[in-house]
Amino acid sequence: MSDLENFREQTRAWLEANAPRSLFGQAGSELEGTWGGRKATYADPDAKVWLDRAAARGFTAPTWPKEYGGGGLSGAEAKILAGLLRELKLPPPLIGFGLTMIGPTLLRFGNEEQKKLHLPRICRGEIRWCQGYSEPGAGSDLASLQTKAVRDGDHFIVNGTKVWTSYADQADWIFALVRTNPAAKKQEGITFLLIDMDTPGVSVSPILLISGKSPFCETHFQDVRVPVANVIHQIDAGWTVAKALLGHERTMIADAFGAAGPRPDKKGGRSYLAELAATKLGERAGRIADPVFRDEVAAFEMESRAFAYTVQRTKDAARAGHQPGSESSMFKVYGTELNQRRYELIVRLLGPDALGWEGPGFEDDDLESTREWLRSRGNTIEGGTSEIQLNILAKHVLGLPA
Amino acid sequence: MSDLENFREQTRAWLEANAPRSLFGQAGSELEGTWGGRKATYADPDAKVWLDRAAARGFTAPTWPKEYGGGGLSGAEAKILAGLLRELKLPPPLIGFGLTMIGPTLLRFGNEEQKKLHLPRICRGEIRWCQGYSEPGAGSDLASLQTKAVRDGDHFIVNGTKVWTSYADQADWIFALVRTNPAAKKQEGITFLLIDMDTPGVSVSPILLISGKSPFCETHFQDVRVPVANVIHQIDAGWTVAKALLGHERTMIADAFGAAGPRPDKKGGRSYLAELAATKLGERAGRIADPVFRDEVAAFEMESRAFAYTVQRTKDAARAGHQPGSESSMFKVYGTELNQRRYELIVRLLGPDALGWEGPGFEDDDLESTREWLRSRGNTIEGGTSEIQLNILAKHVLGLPA
Amino acid sequence: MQLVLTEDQELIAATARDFVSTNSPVARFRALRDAGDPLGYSPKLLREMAELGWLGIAFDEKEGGAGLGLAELILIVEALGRRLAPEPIVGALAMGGFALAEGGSAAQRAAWLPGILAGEKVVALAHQEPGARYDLFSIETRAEAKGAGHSLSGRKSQVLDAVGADALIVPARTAGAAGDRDGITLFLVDARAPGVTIERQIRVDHRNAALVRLDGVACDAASVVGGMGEGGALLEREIDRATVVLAAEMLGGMSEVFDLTLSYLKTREQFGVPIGSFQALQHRAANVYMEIELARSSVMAAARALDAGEGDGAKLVSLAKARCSDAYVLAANEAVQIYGGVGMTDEYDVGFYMKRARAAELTFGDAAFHRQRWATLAGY
Amino acid sequence: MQLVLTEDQELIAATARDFVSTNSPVARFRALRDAGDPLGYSPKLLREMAELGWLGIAFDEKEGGAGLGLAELILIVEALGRRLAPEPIVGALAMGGFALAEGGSAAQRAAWLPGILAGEKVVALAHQEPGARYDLFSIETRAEAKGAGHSLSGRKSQVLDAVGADALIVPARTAGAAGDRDGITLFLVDARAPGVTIERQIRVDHRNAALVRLDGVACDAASVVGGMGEGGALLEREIDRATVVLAAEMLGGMSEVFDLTLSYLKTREQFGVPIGSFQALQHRAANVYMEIELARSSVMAAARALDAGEGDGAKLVSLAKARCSDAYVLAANEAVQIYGGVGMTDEYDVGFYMKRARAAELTFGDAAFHRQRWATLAGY
Repeated sequence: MSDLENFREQTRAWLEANAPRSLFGQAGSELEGTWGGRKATYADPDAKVWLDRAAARGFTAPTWPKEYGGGGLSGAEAKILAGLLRELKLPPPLIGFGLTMIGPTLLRFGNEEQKKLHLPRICRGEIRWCQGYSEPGAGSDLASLQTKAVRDGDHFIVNGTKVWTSYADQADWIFALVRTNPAAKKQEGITFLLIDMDTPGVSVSPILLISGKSPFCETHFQDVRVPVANVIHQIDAGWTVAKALLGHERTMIADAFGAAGPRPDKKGGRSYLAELAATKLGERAGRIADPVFRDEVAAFEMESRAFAYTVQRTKDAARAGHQPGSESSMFKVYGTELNQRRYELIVRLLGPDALGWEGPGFEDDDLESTREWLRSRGNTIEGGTSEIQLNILAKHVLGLPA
Repeated sequence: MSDLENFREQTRAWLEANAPRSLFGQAGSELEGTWGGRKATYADPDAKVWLDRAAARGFTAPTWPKEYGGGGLSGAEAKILAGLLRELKLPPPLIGFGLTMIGPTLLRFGNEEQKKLHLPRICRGEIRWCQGYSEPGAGSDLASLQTKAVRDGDHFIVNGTKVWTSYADQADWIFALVRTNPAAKKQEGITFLLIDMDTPGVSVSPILLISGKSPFCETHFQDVRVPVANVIHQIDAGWTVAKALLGHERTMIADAFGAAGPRPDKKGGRSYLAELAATKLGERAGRIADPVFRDEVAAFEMESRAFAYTVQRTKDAARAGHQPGSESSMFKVYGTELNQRRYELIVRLLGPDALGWEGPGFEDDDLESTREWLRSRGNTIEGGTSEIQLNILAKHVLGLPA
Repeated sequence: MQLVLTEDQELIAATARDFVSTNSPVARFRALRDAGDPLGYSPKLLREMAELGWLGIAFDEKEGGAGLGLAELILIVEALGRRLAPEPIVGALAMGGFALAEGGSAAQRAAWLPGILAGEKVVALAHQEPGARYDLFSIETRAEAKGAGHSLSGRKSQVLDAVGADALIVPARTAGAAGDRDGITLFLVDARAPGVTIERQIRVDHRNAALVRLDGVACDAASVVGGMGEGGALLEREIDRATVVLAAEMLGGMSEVFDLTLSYLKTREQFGVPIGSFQALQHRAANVYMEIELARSSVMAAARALDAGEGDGAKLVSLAKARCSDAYVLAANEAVQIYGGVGMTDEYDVGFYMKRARAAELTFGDAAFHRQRWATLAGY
Repeated sequence: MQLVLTEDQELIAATARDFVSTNSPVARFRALRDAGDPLGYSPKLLREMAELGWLGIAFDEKEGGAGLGLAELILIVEALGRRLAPEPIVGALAMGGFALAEGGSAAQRAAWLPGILAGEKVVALAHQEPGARYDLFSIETRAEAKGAGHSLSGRKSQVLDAVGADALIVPARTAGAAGDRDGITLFLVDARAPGVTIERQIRVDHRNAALVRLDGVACDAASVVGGMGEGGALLEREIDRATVVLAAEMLGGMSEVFDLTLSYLKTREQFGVPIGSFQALQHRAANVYMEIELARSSVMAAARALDAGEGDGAKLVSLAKARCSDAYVLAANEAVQIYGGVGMTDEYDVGFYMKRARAAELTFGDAAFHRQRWATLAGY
């Protein structure tokens, strides 16, 4: 038996012995995963058991070094672990921006003290993180941010406002970009700073969207004292850190739309849209009664399928060793616009039934579709607008001149 | 009886006495009008009679001063004359760029000798003119033109090539923009020059379009000697002349598309497109059998109608004394794109029947539609591209920053 | 048909714009929404509009109106649409009021029109039934003969301006089956009559709309509006007129949200320049501009055709509604995209326009519905 | 299904690109067009392609082919499409050749396939009739029983690669009426047989196509391809395969015309800068790029599905043809617009792509046709 096969057998045995019985088969269900943090509550106590046992084994961050609380696994071993979790339909023991965003950033840019301090607390789910990048005045032009951090001995005094800080109301720490040198060129006066949200002067207010409640918040800093030791990389060199993290974030978002955009038709059954159209518009001889909407449904389904094959083609090529290029911009712009078209089509299919907000006389599914339509309008803005993606495609993929 | 009523009666009597009988009722028929010029041939000798008599009366250029061969009519009188021609369905005695383009330019910018020399010959249909603006290297950026005119005593020596010179193969003189000062800023070294095409070194070759034959030509100048006296306005000040003429040309083109774009449905009958669709796709219960094409036909007809009302609105507003703004850019871009959509829709309606070029098995109407489809692709390029029009709208109508 | 405003019409339009700017900023609509106001509009402002002569502008002089037409009313409604004023113009004045003026008996007109024109009374037209989509004749509400009158039972959905209404005009079936044009009769029903239940529905646009239940509502013979069994044709005409009024409101909304977008393009800076200097956005803005121009021409043409009673009227109503539906949704979508993240927040007004664009699009038929109607009316 | 080229496939694609670049520049097609060449292609070049093994690549080894599939053939056809090579691949190899390989008797295969694979023989499939549009079963050509055989009479239009063909496969009706899938039989007819007239039709794309008249053409029993009356299903399968081949050619054409456009954007200057620096054009170019990427994925998927005999095959053929139709027309239209005036001249090549895009779009069904087919196949 090879080492990897050994690893698989041992891990399977460990999972079967240690993961709570109630969680087997639960992946992908309502339980979206455990975010951890100081404010965490566990509706299902087994979720906490699972987190603690997995963390102790290093399985919350399988590939991170053991000294920082990770599992120290090789890529191949981590793949086996992921495969086993899928196979047993076990939810991940821990999710969140600590694992996906600030953790990898610390591993690359943090100093030894920072790694020793923060990484184990992430692995154990003790601290929940959020991201503080965008500002009211800085959208696509992120580097124009204005939140100021003024040196005062061993501390910075931070003043300003961050927007679109997802789940900031539930987070314990925030990693933020702040301006430490207003005189420098705009990218060169920015510092990447870790801030404990319990520090006096930090406050959070939720953002209400046109679609209703959202995980987004505004996070305000008023004379917040942050130790200089919390700077990642170097003072005024935060843009380097931010760019690395931003690239990573955009790939994640693009992948999400690449994966989520088109759904395969049910085996032998109709797609969701086709079934919806048949229900709302009626059928004639097995066809959607309104041929014009039928045509629109087919057009949408076909483009979704072609898009799904394009995503697959990139993945197949990556597996075959071809380095992916800036295609992620294509997935972002096309995937998000497909999703918008999908919801625009759905509300037109629903007709007057799409006009409910709350109250009597509306179906829950229809109410949800309406909010998702409104929410989908943000897809082409968040994570890099379509316009920015098209600029990237034009310049970096097509080589058009600036 | 008022002076105008007098004028109407006298003019009517003169027309009935002098316009050849055979031409009454002919306006708008095959006979497109008489262009005149040294190379003119008159398939219908009455057309020549009509030209000569009208010219003698000043009716080829009714509002031009009598001293230059015009009719010296007031605006109100000219309107009456035009109304009478329409009423009697008489074709115009003379048409062409002499009357519409270089004549008005000479009246505004020409010196006395130039007016005395050229205008009467235009009025009498003796000289046919063409326009030499565009060049192979200068499209939307007209001012970058490279045709050189180098001073040699009382003459310029002209070298270069003009393209899109409509009917140059049948014209006697050309009004051209030439570069007289290569050192100046590009708009400032251009001169507006009249050139007799019989001068040695001028040659013309027709341009074959993707749709087939066309009135367009390339006009080449090789060491062509042109008297300095043929400069209009001043040396190096041709851009002023050109801009005035160009604005005039664009308005004409925009008006043409504004007028030609949508045609009203036949009274109580179907539109051309609807009838074509019903013929090619069949009917069911009085409807175009393919509901998706039916929807497309309706969408097109409706946008055409809305566009026609928009053109009418501008005209009604102008009659009510509201100065029209840069709307002509809207008419150009929208009208030409409607026309393209029209032909794209027609070829898709025709299906395989749209694929004929010549030879057996194709209908003449279908062959013509195919060529018109190809020709229509040029509509959004000629006379100022759609991109240029959209720039104009953004900047001059919407006030967006440069 | 003249597609230019007369001097009188210019004056009406300017007055309306001024009044609405002063008295009805979008903040007023927002406050009504935030307060969960049950009516969703201001009865006081409605009366002020009446005092300005707005409500009666398109009614006959003999009814106390100004004897003008839709060509004038749309100027006022456009101004209201610019600031999302939620007063009951489309659902009550243009649906209930016009139906009474055209189909009502002398007694009905005398009883109701003065109050409607004074902004004191509200009569809603409760035509839409659940699942009927845009089919006016898909009516299952039944009017069963009972003595000298009828008993009404059925269910109406998303009835515009029904909350707080004094009376409802209810199309019900006295013969035929759902989908038939014939056999529909309109009844004028007191909103407080036994068996009538009016329940507020919160729609995406937060306007006044209701679920109406009719359980054996007794109607006497005098309550019939128009001829027995002939309500289908009347309903179609009234919905056509109301559609033009709605289209005018949409024209106002799209014009305002486009103006907001232009301002933002000129002032918002990114990368050190106003975002309106980016050519891709310039071309898209020019495109929205052209679509709004076409929508405006269509609305003007439709109003004039209905005023003149021209045969083309129904086609032009469909033209106006189709163009306004597409143009308003486009203008609102582009506004949110160009505003970026803040456009997605409830705090900014552009989202209200996006919601109203959709609600208006899906009322009285969307663009696809009206393209089919145009084709049918055009004989293909 | 793997949507990535294997090393062998990469090699085939690279070889094809090189050969076509060297031996078939667009100037070659232009010269054939200008000369009014009756065939419109080069038989010599066709034989050279055969020597490279291209013609047999998707045929069974037992027929002398390479035993590979459409996944490989499309790589070659894409390269040919890039330079508008007019050799009879779609109309003869993919229509006539595939039909014989699948439906032909052992004797027919032995008689014809070696010549076809060697580029020495051309067999065209004459299915399309005037006015049939895209309906494969709208066949009125009649095959009347006559002795042991049949007598064929009818008219076929725009038959691809029929000029100079050695034989034609003619679908004709042995039963049923136009529109029926059943009752169609395929006959293999010598092009020089009495009663056969083949007349060159000049199409907008200047490829080889013909009007074919059949006047009492005598066919013996051995000339039937496939089963009697069962030609409908065979025809459908063969047209599906030919459609994927055509889509691959379209993919090549749109890729090349887009590359030409990109070059022009980078080099053509106006107002002192390359026009490719204008953001509005950049965004439009990015849009074309994305559509071509989707078209490519669709063509690859359809070829693999047919090779694997997957149930989804017919749907994916429709997907590929619909995407390629829209994307090629878009790419060609944008090319002409961006080239400006010169793009409208016969002298430049972009116009050829615009014409070919349209001809290919309107062959085997346009995007609208294939959307309807997709919906039907998807059960709605």
